[in-house]
Amino acid sequence: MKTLALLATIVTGALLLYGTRDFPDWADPQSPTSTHVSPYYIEHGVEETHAPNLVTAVLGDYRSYDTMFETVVIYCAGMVVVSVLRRTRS
Amino acid sequence: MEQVVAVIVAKYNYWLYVILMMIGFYAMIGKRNLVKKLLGMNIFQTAIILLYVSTGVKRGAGIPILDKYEALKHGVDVAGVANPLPHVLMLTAIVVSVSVTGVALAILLRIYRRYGTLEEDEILEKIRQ
Amino acid sequence: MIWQFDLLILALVVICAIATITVRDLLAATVIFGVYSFLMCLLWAEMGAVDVAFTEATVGAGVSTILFIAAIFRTTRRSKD
Amino acid sequence: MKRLQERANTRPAGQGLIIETSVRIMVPFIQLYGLYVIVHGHYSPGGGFQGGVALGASFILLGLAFDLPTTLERMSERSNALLANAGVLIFTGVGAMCAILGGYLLDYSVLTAIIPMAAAEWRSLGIFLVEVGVGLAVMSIMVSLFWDIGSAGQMDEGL
Repeated sequence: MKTLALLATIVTGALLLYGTRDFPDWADPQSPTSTHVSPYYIEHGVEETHAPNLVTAVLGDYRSYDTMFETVVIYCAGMVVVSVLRRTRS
Repeated sequence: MEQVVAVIVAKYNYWLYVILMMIGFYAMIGKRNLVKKLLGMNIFQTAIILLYVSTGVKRGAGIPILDKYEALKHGVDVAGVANPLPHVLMLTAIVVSVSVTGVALAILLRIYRRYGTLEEDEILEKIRQ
Repeated sequence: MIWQFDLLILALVVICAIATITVRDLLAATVIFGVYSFLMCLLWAEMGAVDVAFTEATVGAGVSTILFIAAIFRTTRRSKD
Repeated sequence: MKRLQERANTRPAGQGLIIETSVRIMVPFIQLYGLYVIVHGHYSPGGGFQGGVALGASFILLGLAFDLPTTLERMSERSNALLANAGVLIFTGVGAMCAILGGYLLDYSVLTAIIPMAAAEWRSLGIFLVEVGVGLAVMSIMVSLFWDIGSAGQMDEGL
Protein backbone atom coordinates (compact mmCIF):
# COMPACT_ATOMS: atom_id res chain seq x y z
CA MET A 1 0.00 0.00 0.00
CA LYS A 2 2.75 2.42 1.00
CA THR A 3 4.81 1.64 -2.10
CA LEU A 4 1.73 2.20 -4.24
CA ALA A 5 1.18 5.60 -2.60
CA LEU A 6 4.83 6.52 -3.08
CA LEU A 7 4.64 5.46 -6.72
CA ALA A 8 1.54 7.58 -7.34
CA THR A 9 3.19 10.55 -5.63
CA ILE A 10 6.36 10.24 -7.66
CA VAL A 11 4.47 9.93 -10.95
CA THR A 12 2.35 13.00 -10.15
CA GLY A 13 5.41 14.96 -9.06
CA ALA A 14 7.32 14.02 -12.19
CA LEU A 15 4.41 15.17 -14.37
CA LEU A 16 4.28 18.48 -12.53
CA LEU A 17 8.04 18.95 -12.76
CA TYR A 18 7.74 18.35 -16.50
CA GLY A 19 4.97 20.95 -16.57
CA THR A 20 7.15 23.63 -14.98
CA ARG A 21 9.18 23.75 -18.22
CA ASP A 22 6.50 25.96 -19.75
CA PHE A 23 6.28 28.33 -16.81
CA PRO A 24 7.64 31.85 -17.21
CA ASP A 25 10.87 32.61 -15.37
CA TRP A 26 10.43 33.43 -11.72
CA ALA A 27 9.93 37.15 -10.94
CA ASP A 28 9.84 38.07 -14.61
CA PRO A 29 8.08 41.47 -15.01
CA GLN A 30 6.97 40.52 -18.54
CA SER A 31 5.21 37.30 -17.54
CA PRO A 32 1.56 36.95 -18.68
CA THR A 33 0.17 37.25 -15.15
CA SER A 34 1.69 40.72 -14.74
CA THR A 35 0.73 42.12 -18.12
CA HIS A 36 -2.97 41.39 -18.69
CA VAL A 37 -5.49 42.37 -16.00
CA SER A 38 -3.55 43.70 -13.05
CA PRO A 39 -2.01 46.85 -14.69
CA TYR A 40 -5.53 48.31 -14.80
CA TYR A 41 -5.97 47.76 -11.07
CA ILE A 42 -2.58 49.26 -10.26
CA GLU A 43 -3.05 52.31 -12.48
CA HIS A 44 -6.67 53.20 -11.72
CA GLY A 45 -7.23 51.59 -8.32
CA VAL A 46 -6.32 54.56 -6.17
CA GLU A 47 -8.16 57.22 -8.15
CA GLU A 48 -11.31 55.12 -8.55
CA THR A 49 -11.66 53.80 -5.00
CA HIS A 50 -9.47 56.10 -2.83
CA ALA A 51 -7.97 53.06 -1.11
CA PRO A 52 -4.14 53.13 -1.19
CA ASN A 53 -3.93 49.45 -0.21
CA LEU A 54 -4.55 47.90 -3.61
CA VAL A 55 -5.33 44.49 -2.13
CA THR A 56 -8.22 45.97 -0.16
CA ALA A 57 -9.39 47.89 -3.21
CA VAL A 58 -9.51 44.77 -5.37
CA LEU A 59 -10.94 42.63 -2.56
CA GLY A 60 -13.70 45.01 -1.58
CA ASP A 61 -14.61 46.69 -4.82
CA TYR A 62 -13.54 45.10 -8.09
CA ARG A 63 -13.91 41.51 -6.89
CA SER A 64 -16.44 41.97 -4.12
CA TYR A 65 -18.77 39.39 -5.66
CA ASP A 66 -16.04 36.84 -4.98
CA THR A 67 -15.65 38.04 -1.39
CA MET A 68 -19.40 38.03 -0.79
CA PHE A 69 -19.80 34.36 -1.54
CA GLU A 70 -16.62 33.60 0.32
CA THR A 71 -18.24 35.10 3.43
CA VAL A 72 -21.26 32.90 2.74
CA VAL A 73 -18.94 29.88 2.55
CA ILE A 74 -17.48 30.67 5.99
CA TYR A 75 -20.99 31.13 7.37
CA CYS A 76 -22.04 27.75 5.95
CA ALA A 77 -18.96 26.13 7.51
CA GLY A 78 -19.93 27.46 10.93
CA MET A 79 -23.49 26.23 10.56
CA VAL A 80 -22.31 22.79 9.39
CA VAL A 81 -19.98 22.39 12.37
CA VAL A 82 -22.78 23.31 14.77
CA SER A 83 -25.23 20.90 13.16
CA VAL A 84 -22.76 18.01 12.87
CA LEU A 85 -21.31 18.20 16.36
CA ARG A 86 -23.84 19.73 18.73
CA ARG A 87 -25.65 17.34 21.07
CA THR A 88 -29.09 18.33 22.24
CA ARG A 89 -29.29 18.69 26.00
CA SER A 90 -31.68 16.15 27.45
CA MET B 1 26.73 25.10 -18.68
CA GLU B 2 25.58 28.70 -18.36
CA GLN B 3 22.27 27.72 -19.87
CA VAL B 4 21.76 25.05 -17.20
CA VAL B 5 22.52 27.56 -14.42
CA ALA B 6 20.09 30.06 -15.95
CA VAL B 7 17.36 27.41 -16.05
CA ILE B 8 18.03 26.46 -12.42
CA VAL B 9 17.92 30.08 -11.22
CA ALA B 10 14.70 30.73 -13.12
CA LYS B 11 12.87 27.57 -12.02
CA TYR B 12 14.23 26.36 -8.64
CA ASN B 13 11.27 27.88 -6.80
CA TYR B 14 8.73 25.92 -8.81
CA TRP B 15 10.62 22.70 -8.19
CA LEU B 16 10.58 23.26 -4.44
CA TYR B 17 6.84 23.96 -4.56
CA VAL B 18 6.32 20.69 -6.39
CA ILE B 19 8.33 18.89 -3.69
CA LEU B 20 6.16 20.47 -0.97
CA MET B 21 3.06 19.41 -2.84
CA MET B 22 4.39 15.85 -3.15
CA ILE B 23 4.95 15.70 0.63
CA GLY B 24 1.35 16.77 1.26
CA PHE B 25 0.00 14.36 -1.37
CA TYR B 26 1.90 11.42 0.08
CA ALA B 27 0.59 12.23 3.56
CA MET B 28 -2.95 12.33 2.17
CA ILE B 29 -2.88 8.96 0.43
CA GLY B 30 -0.12 7.03 2.24
CA LYS B 31 -0.71 7.71 5.94
CA ARG B 32 -3.30 5.76 7.91
CA ASN B 33 -4.04 8.30 10.64
CA LEU B 34 -6.85 10.73 9.83
CA VAL B 35 -5.24 13.74 11.56
CA LYS B 36 -2.07 13.10 9.56
CA LYS B 37 -4.16 13.12 6.38
CA LEU B 38 -5.61 16.47 7.42
CA LEU B 39 -2.16 17.94 8.08
CA GLY B 40 -1.13 16.69 4.65
CA MET B 41 -4.14 18.42 3.10
CA ASN B 42 -3.10 21.67 4.77
CA ILE B 43 0.46 21.33 3.44
CA PHE B 44 -0.95 20.67 -0.05
CA GLN B 45 -3.09 23.81 0.17
CA THR B 46 -0.20 25.99 1.30
CA ALA B 47 1.96 24.69 -1.54
CA ILE B 48 -0.68 25.68 -4.09
CA ILE B 49 -1.18 29.09 -2.46
CA LEU B 50 2.59 29.56 -2.52
CA LEU B 51 2.66 28.85 -6.26
CA TYR B 52 -0.06 31.42 -6.89
CA VAL B 53 1.53 34.12 -4.72
CA SER B 54 4.88 33.60 -6.36
CA THR B 55 3.40 34.41 -9.78
CA GLY B 56 2.71 37.93 -8.52
CA VAL B 57 6.35 38.68 -7.76
CA LYS B 58 8.12 41.14 -10.02
CA ARG B 59 11.84 41.77 -9.94
CA GLY B 60 12.59 45.05 -8.15
CA ALA B 61 8.98 45.85 -7.28
CA GLY B 62 7.59 47.08 -3.97
CA ILE B 63 4.57 46.03 -1.94
CA PRO B 64 1.09 46.91 -3.32
CA ILE B 65 0.40 49.73 -0.83
CA LEU B 66 0.79 53.14 -2.41
CA ASP B 67 1.03 56.73 -1.25
CA LYS B 68 -2.45 58.13 -1.87
CA TYR B 69 -1.71 61.77 -2.71
CA GLU B 70 1.42 60.91 -4.65
CA ALA B 71 -0.58 58.41 -6.74
CA LEU B 72 -3.47 60.82 -7.31
CA LYS B 73 -1.13 63.61 -8.43
CA HIS B 74 1.47 61.83 -10.51
CA GLY B 75 0.04 58.46 -11.40
CA VAL B 76 1.57 55.06 -10.69
CA ASP B 77 4.47 53.21 -12.28
CA VAL B 78 3.14 49.73 -13.02
CA ALA B 79 6.56 48.06 -12.99
CA GLY B 80 7.27 49.29 -9.45
CA VAL B 81 4.31 47.60 -7.75
CA ALA B 82 3.81 43.88 -7.19
CA ASN B 83 0.79 42.26 -8.83
CA PRO B 84 -2.11 42.47 -6.31
CA LEU B 85 -4.49 40.07 -8.06
CA PRO B 86 -2.96 36.72 -6.89
CA HIS B 87 -2.76 38.14 -3.36
CA VAL B 88 -6.51 38.81 -3.33
CA LEU B 89 -7.43 35.39 -4.67
CA MET B 90 -5.18 33.60 -2.19
CA LEU B 91 -6.38 35.74 0.74
CA THR B 92 -9.84 34.27 0.29
CA ALA B 93 -8.35 30.79 -0.26
CA ILE B 94 -6.55 30.86 3.11
CA VAL B 95 -9.69 31.80 5.02
CA VAL B 96 -11.67 29.11 3.21
CA SER B 97 -8.94 26.60 4.07
CA VAL B 98 -9.40 27.22 7.80
CA SER B 99 -13.15 26.70 7.54
CA VAL B 100 -12.54 23.48 5.58
CA THR B 101 -10.21 22.39 8.38
CA GLY B 102 -12.93 23.15 10.93
CA VAL B 103 -15.54 21.07 9.11
CA ALA B 104 -13.08 18.21 8.66
CA LEU B 105 -12.20 18.24 12.36
CA ALA B 106 -15.89 18.19 13.26
CA ILE B 107 -16.43 15.10 11.09
CA LEU B 108 -13.31 13.55 12.64
CA LEU B 109 -14.64 14.08 16.17
CA ARG B 110 -17.88 12.48 15.08
CA ILE B 111 -15.96 9.46 13.75
CA TYR B 112 -14.07 9.17 17.03
CA ARG B 113 -17.32 9.30 18.98
CA ARG B 114 -18.73 6.44 16.90
CA TYR B 115 -15.71 4.13 16.49
CA GLY B 116 -13.31 5.13 19.25
CA THR B 117 -10.26 5.32 16.99
CA LEU B 118 -8.67 7.50 14.33
CA GLU B 119 -6.75 4.82 12.44
CA GLU B 120 -8.19 4.11 9.03
CA ASP B 121 -7.64 0.32 9.03
CA GLU B 122 -9.20 -0.14 12.48
CA ILE B 123 -12.24 1.86 11.41
CA LEU B 124 -12.61 -0.33 8.31
CA GLU B 125 -12.26 -3.42 10.52
CA LYS B 126 -15.05 -2.19 12.79
CA ILE B 127 -17.31 -1.36 9.84
CA ARG B 128 -16.90 -4.89 8.46
CA GLN B 129 -17.93 -6.56 11.72
CA MET C 1 12.91 39.72 -3.03
CA ILE C 2 16.35 38.51 -1.90
CA TRP C 3 17.10 35.07 -3.27
CA GLN C 4 19.42 34.02 -0.41
CA PHE C 5 16.65 34.51 2.15
CA ASP C 6 14.23 32.85 -0.21
CA LEU C 7 16.32 29.71 -0.58
CA LEU C 8 17.05 29.48 3.16
CA ILE C 9 13.40 29.82 4.20
CA LEU C 10 12.27 27.38 1.49
CA ALA C 11 14.75 24.76 2.75
CA LEU C 12 13.47 25.21 6.31
CA VAL C 13 9.88 24.94 5.08
CA VAL C 14 10.57 21.64 3.32
CA ILE C 15 12.30 20.28 6.44
CA CYS C 16 9.33 21.30 8.60
CA ALA C 17 6.88 19.67 6.18
CA ILE C 18 8.79 16.38 6.25
CA ALA C 19 8.97 16.52 10.06
CA THR C 20 5.23 17.19 10.29
CA ILE C 21 4.29 14.00 8.48
CA THR C 22 6.93 11.72 10.04
CA VAL C 23 6.56 12.53 13.76
CA ARG C 24 4.42 9.92 15.53
CA ASP C 25 3.07 12.13 18.30
CA LEU C 26 0.14 14.07 16.87
CA LEU C 27 0.55 17.02 19.27
CA ALA C 28 4.18 17.42 18.24
CA ALA C 29 3.16 17.19 14.57
CA THR C 30 0.63 19.98 15.11
CA VAL C 31 3.16 22.24 16.81
CA ILE C 32 5.65 21.65 13.98
CA PHE C 33 2.84 22.53 11.60
CA GLY C 34 2.50 25.87 13.44
CA VAL C 35 6.21 26.49 12.86
CA TYR C 36 5.67 25.61 9.20
CA SER C 37 2.89 28.19 8.98
CA PHE C 38 5.03 30.92 10.49
CA LEU C 39 7.90 30.15 8.11
CA MET C 40 5.41 30.30 5.24
CA CYS C 41 4.25 33.69 6.54
CA LEU C 42 7.88 34.89 6.55
CA LEU C 43 8.28 33.66 2.97
CA TRP C 44 5.23 35.60 1.79
CA ALA C 45 6.30 38.77 3.60
CA GLU C 46 9.63 38.42 1.82
CA MET C 47 7.84 38.04 -1.54
CA GLY C 48 6.00 41.36 -1.00
CA ALA C 49 2.55 39.89 -0.23
CA VAL C 50 2.08 41.58 3.15
CA ASP C 51 -1.68 41.01 3.33
CA VAL C 52 -1.35 37.29 2.64
CA ALA C 53 1.44 37.05 5.23
CA PHE C 54 -0.73 38.77 7.83
CA THR C 55 -3.64 36.46 7.09
CA GLU C 56 -1.46 33.37 7.33
CA ALA C 57 0.00 34.57 10.65
CA THR C 58 -3.44 35.04 12.19
CA VAL C 59 -5.42 32.29 10.48
CA GLY C 60 -2.95 29.53 9.65
CA ALA C 61 -0.62 29.74 12.61
CA GLY C 62 -3.13 30.97 15.17
CA VAL C 63 -6.65 29.65 14.79
CA SER C 64 -5.89 26.57 12.71
CA THR C 65 -3.29 25.28 15.19
CA ILE C 66 -5.66 25.88 18.10
CA LEU C 67 -8.43 23.96 16.33
CA PHE C 68 -6.10 21.01 15.70
CA ILE C 69 -4.93 21.00 19.33
CA ALA C 70 -8.54 21.16 20.56
CA ALA C 71 -9.49 18.18 18.38
CA ILE C 72 -6.45 16.19 19.56
CA PHE C 73 -7.29 16.91 23.21
CA ARG C 74 -10.78 15.57 22.60
CA THR C 75 -9.55 12.41 20.84
CA THR C 76 -6.13 10.81 21.16
CA ARG C 77 -2.59 11.98 20.55
CA ARG C 78 -1.14 8.61 19.61
CA SER C 79 -0.74 7.59 16.00
CA LYS C 80 0.59 4.44 14.43
CA ASP C 81 2.47 6.03 11.56
CA MET D 1 -15.10 41.13 36.53
CA LYS D 2 -16.23 40.51 40.10
CA ARG D 3 -16.76 36.85 39.42
CA LEU D 4 -13.33 36.55 37.88
CA GLN D 5 -11.73 38.08 40.96
CA GLU D 6 -13.63 35.68 43.20
CA ARG D 7 -12.45 32.76 41.13
CA ALA D 8 -8.89 34.00 41.28
CA ASN D 9 -9.17 34.31 45.06
CA THR D 10 -10.54 30.83 45.62
CA ARG D 11 -7.97 29.08 43.47
CA PRO D 12 -4.51 28.28 44.81
CA ALA D 13 -1.85 30.66 43.57
CA GLY D 14 0.43 29.26 40.91
CA GLN D 15 0.70 28.90 37.19
CA GLY D 16 -3.03 29.35 36.64
CA LEU D 17 -3.13 32.65 38.49
CA ILE D 18 -0.32 34.15 36.41
CA ILE D 19 -1.90 33.05 33.13
CA GLU D 20 -5.38 34.24 34.10
CA THR D 21 -4.20 37.66 35.28
CA SER D 22 -2.05 38.30 32.22
CA VAL D 23 -4.82 37.16 29.87
CA ARG D 24 -7.28 39.45 31.63
CA ILE D 25 -4.94 42.38 31.01
CA MET D 26 -4.16 41.39 27.40
CA VAL D 27 -7.65 40.74 26.05
CA PRO D 28 -8.87 44.39 25.76
CA PHE D 29 -5.72 45.36 23.89
CA ILE D 30 -6.11 42.45 21.48
CA GLN D 31 -9.68 43.54 20.78
CA LEU D 32 -8.60 47.14 20.26
CA TYR D 33 -5.93 45.94 17.84
CA GLY D 34 -8.49 43.86 15.96
CA LEU D 35 -10.77 46.87 15.55
CA TYR D 36 -7.80 48.96 14.41
CA VAL D 37 -6.89 46.35 11.80
CA ILE D 38 -10.46 46.33 10.43
CA VAL D 39 -10.81 50.13 10.33
CA HIS D 40 -7.33 50.87 9.03
CA GLY D 41 -7.48 48.29 6.25
CA HIS D 42 -7.43 50.97 3.55
CA TYR D 43 -4.04 52.34 4.48
CA SER D 44 -2.06 49.41 5.85
CA PRO D 45 -2.05 45.63 5.58
CA GLY D 46 -5.20 44.29 7.15
CA GLY D 47 -8.90 44.22 6.57
CA GLY D 48 -11.98 42.31 7.51
CA PHE D 49 -10.53 38.81 7.55
CA GLN D 50 -7.45 39.55 9.62
CA GLY D 51 -9.19 41.87 12.07
CA GLY D 52 -12.09 39.47 12.48
CA VAL D 53 -9.75 36.61 13.23
CA ALA D 54 -7.86 38.77 15.76
CA LEU D 55 -11.14 39.68 17.47
CA GLY D 56 -12.14 36.02 17.56
CA ALA D 57 -8.70 35.05 18.87
CA SER D 58 -9.24 37.26 21.91
CA PHE D 59 -12.30 35.21 22.88
CA ILE D 60 -10.45 31.98 22.10
CA LEU D 61 -7.63 33.10 24.40
CA LEU D 62 -10.17 33.76 27.14
CA GLY D 63 -11.56 30.27 26.62
CA LEU D 64 -8.09 28.71 26.77
CA ALA D 65 -6.98 30.50 29.94
CA PHE D 66 -10.28 30.18 31.82
CA ASP D 67 -12.95 27.77 30.67
CA LEU D 68 -15.88 27.78 28.30
CA PRO D 69 -18.59 29.18 30.63
CA THR D 70 -16.44 32.29 31.20
CA THR D 71 -16.39 32.88 27.46
CA LEU D 72 -20.13 32.29 27.30
CA GLU D 73 -20.56 34.92 29.99
CA ARG D 74 -18.72 37.48 27.89
CA MET D 75 -20.51 36.58 24.67
CA SER D 76 -23.62 34.46 24.79
CA GLU D 77 -24.42 31.91 22.13
CA ARG D 78 -27.43 33.91 21.02
CA SER D 79 -25.47 37.14 20.48
CA ASN D 80 -22.76 35.18 18.69
CA ALA D 81 -25.27 33.77 16.22
CA LEU D 82 -26.81 37.22 15.88
CA LEU D 83 -23.42 38.74 15.00
CA ALA D 84 -22.71 36.06 12.39
CA ASN D 85 -26.05 36.68 10.72
CA ALA D 86 -25.56 40.45 10.97
CA GLY D 87 -22.17 40.24 9.27
CA VAL D 88 -23.45 38.30 6.27
CA LEU D 89 -26.55 40.49 6.10
CA ILE D 90 -24.50 43.72 6.11
CA PHE D 91 -22.47 42.46 3.17
CA THR D 92 -25.38 41.22 1.10
CA GLY D 93 -27.52 44.17 2.19
CA VAL D 94 -25.02 46.73 0.92
CA GLY D 95 -24.83 44.79 -2.33
CA ALA D 96 -28.59 44.58 -2.66
CA MET D 97 -28.96 48.28 -1.81
CA CYS D 98 -26.75 49.13 -4.80
CA ALA D 99 -28.93 46.96 -7.03
CA ILE D 100 -32.15 48.51 -5.68
CA LEU D 101 -30.88 52.04 -6.34
CA GLY D 102 -30.42 51.22 -9.99
CA GLY D 103 -26.79 50.17 -10.35
CA TYR D 104 -25.08 46.83 -10.63
CA LEU D 105 -24.83 44.50 -7.66
CA LEU D 106 -22.09 45.79 -5.30
CA ASP D 107 -21.37 48.89 -7.43
CA TYR D 108 -21.05 51.33 -4.55
CA SER D 109 -20.93 54.50 -6.64
CA VAL D 110 -24.74 54.57 -7.09
CA LEU D 111 -25.10 55.03 -3.32
CA THR D 112 -24.52 58.77 -3.89
CA ALA D 113 -28.32 58.96 -3.99
CA ILE D 114 -28.39 58.43 -0.19
CA ILE D 115 -25.67 60.81 0.95
CA PRO D 116 -24.31 63.12 -1.77
CA MET D 117 -20.57 62.52 -1.91
CA ALA D 118 -18.11 61.98 -4.73
CA ALA D 119 -18.36 58.56 -6.38
CA ALA D 120 -14.81 57.61 -5.43
CA GLU D 121 -15.46 58.57 -1.79
CA TRP D 122 -18.56 56.38 -1.76
CA ARG D 123 -16.61 53.47 -3.15
CA SER D 124 -14.09 53.90 -0.32
CA LEU D 125 -16.91 54.00 2.25
CA GLY D 126 -18.59 50.99 0.64
CA ILE D 127 -15.39 48.98 0.99
CA PHE D 128 -15.32 49.96 4.67
CA LEU D 129 -18.93 48.85 5.26
CA VAL D 130 -18.28 45.54 3.56
CA GLU D 131 -15.13 44.95 5.61
CA VAL D 132 -17.08 45.51 8.83
CA GLY D 133 -19.57 42.85 7.73
CA VAL D 134 -16.79 40.39 6.87
CA GLY D 135 -15.08 41.06 10.22
CA LEU D 136 -18.24 40.40 12.25
CA ALA D 137 -19.01 37.17 10.37
CA VAL D 138 -15.46 35.82 10.58
CA MET D 139 -15.17 36.67 14.29
CA SER D 140 -18.30 34.87 15.36
CA ILE D 141 -17.70 31.86 13.14
CA MET D 142 -14.17 31.40 14.50
CA VAL D 143 -15.45 31.61 18.10
CA SER D 144 -18.23 29.15 17.31
CA LEU D 145 -15.77 26.70 15.69
CA PHE D 146 -13.60 26.82 18.81
CA TRP D 147 -16.55 26.30 21.14
CA ASP D 148 -17.83 23.29 19.25
CA ILE D 149 -14.54 21.55 18.56
CA GLY D 150 -13.02 22.36 21.97
CA SER D 151 -15.92 20.83 23.86
CA ALA D 152 -16.84 18.10 21.33
CA GLY D 153 -20.29 19.62 20.92
CA GLN D 154 -21.33 19.48 24.58
CA MET D 155 -20.68 23.13 25.48
CA ASP D 156 -19.81 22.22 29.08
CA GLU D 157 -16.20 22.61 30.16
CA GLY D 158 -14.16 23.42 27.12
CA LEU D 159 -10.47 22.62 26.92
